[in-house]
Amino acid sequence: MDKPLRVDLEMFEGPLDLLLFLIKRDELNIYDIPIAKITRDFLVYVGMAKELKLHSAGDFVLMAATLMKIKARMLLPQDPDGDEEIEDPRTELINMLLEYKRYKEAAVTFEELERSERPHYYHIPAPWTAEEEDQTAILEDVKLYDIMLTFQYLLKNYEEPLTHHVAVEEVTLSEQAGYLSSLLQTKGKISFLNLLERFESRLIVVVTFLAILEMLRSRQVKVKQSKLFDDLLISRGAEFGNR
Amino acid sequence: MGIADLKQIVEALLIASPEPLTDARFRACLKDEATNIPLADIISELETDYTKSRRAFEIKKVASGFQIVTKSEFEPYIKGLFSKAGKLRLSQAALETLAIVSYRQPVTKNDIEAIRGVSSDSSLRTLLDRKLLEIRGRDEGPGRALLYRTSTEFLQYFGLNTVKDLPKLREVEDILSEEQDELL
Amino acid sequence: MGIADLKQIVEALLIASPEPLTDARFRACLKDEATNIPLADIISELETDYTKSRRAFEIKKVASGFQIVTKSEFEPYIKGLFSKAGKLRLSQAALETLAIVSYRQPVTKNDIEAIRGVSSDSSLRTLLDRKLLEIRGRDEGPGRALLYRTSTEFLQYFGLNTVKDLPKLREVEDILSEEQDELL
Repeated sequence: MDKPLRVDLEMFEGPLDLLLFLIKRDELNIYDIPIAKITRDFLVYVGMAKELKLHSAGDFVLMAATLMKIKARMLLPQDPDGDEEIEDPRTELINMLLEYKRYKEAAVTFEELERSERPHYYHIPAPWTAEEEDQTAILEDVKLYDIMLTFQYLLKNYEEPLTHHVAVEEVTLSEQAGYLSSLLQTKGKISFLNLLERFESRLIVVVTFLAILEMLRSRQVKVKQSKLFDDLLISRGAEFGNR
Repeated sequence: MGIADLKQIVEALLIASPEPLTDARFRACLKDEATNIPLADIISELETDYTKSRRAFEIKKVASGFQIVTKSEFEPYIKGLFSKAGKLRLSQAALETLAIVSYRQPVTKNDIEAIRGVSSDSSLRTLLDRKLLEIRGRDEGPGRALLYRTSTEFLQYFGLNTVKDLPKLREVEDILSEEQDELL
Repeated sequence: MGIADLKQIVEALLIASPEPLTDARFRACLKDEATNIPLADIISELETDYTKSRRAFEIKKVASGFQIVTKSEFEPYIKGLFSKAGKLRLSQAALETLAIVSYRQPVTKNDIEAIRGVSSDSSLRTLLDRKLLEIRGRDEGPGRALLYRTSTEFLQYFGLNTVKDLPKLREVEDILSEEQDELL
């Protein structure tokens, strides 16, 4: 390390912010980032994060992995024939950095606007009480978020009596496997996300997911996913129906 | 500090205060520039100004302090601000009822009251009047109670296509349970 | 109806309205006594009055309407009305999130996190709590994720008339050429 690290990781909004800092500090060319060096410096900071109780630490670790992957790809020999232009492994990262920088700059503008608006206080009118409004507190204006919060709040207070009426749900792996089989029998394919919407409790979701894994192992089902974190498409496997 | 300056300060406080201005609060805002003039005296000076310049508002003394209100003669116009076409303004009771119907529909009055723990007739009426709810069919159960659900207007207001587009409880929890991210 | 009367009505509406008074809302309040005089003209008459009579407040054009705000010089006193030394400022994370939503709206949480490269639950929650953002519908894509957009309160908070008033986002090319200049 060429420069003392007297900077706290908590200063950074995330891994991209840290990378922008390192680039600026070392006056690096953003189009030609020395990936080995920046990965090394980055890792030092992430090492510090382990001691810090930083709740975005996971995002820093993920970026560290990305940097190491890019570094490895840069070491691969180029196509010897040279008939196909190989994309610089850093391109995606550069684009991310530049895009983030645009909004980081915009955030500064917002901060300035906030500061200039600070001394002004809006007039807050006394609550309007029209004759037909007998109700107590009139909410200024209702957003969907208020509806969510209210329902969540009501549900929290209501949970106690509810458990008295409803017996504890007992759901077993084989029940859920049977349920999946019957669905696949009629439908052929099931979307995992749609499937989840049928279940009210986390427990059932977890058990169902385990059932899918189990059926996948015994090749009763196949699962396809187009990209990471995308919906799972469940269909019949080679051993479907043979238990 | 002269009364002219104090008048301006009191006016600013009246305009910005979310609740009626009390003598104690007024003094707390003044800090170093303390004065012996009672708030009521400054208020009465301001009132004279407002009458002279034919302002549309006046200062009202309520139990807890002073606040600026519009003169009653303008009420017919002000009503228009709060008419149905405007923003959604609901009481806490109506909001609770609306929240239950949104997430549990179709639902009977009994179901709603079981969750809220209080009678919900008047909030149901308000919500029906404002066309946020509608009655659709009857319960299959023995009482054949009326079933309530949200209206198309409700969906439009929140920019939703169908009831299914409401934030799911799972999503609600995601948003509400930040901070609990695991630490490294 | 003369402009003197209209001035009074507009003033009453400004004082009573919990949100910026728009031309449309003003006309809805007038009902039978329609007028052709634009709201902006009446407002500017009122502004002259307020300046002349040294009122502690002024009229601000914000969120496509008009609203009464206190003059900035009274901030030191008004601060005392609120427990936490004046208004709470937004964190850097919240400002970044807000910047992304305002330029990209409607936008999903994933879109925001993809740009910031960091989980944004907690800033989203802050912004929803402060009503600067609102949830509006769902994405058409496979995940049907919730969509976020800025609210009227957002415009008020930053003193903007419309989202179009936002300064243009800098182009990537501009950022790049600046970077190159710095290296030389």
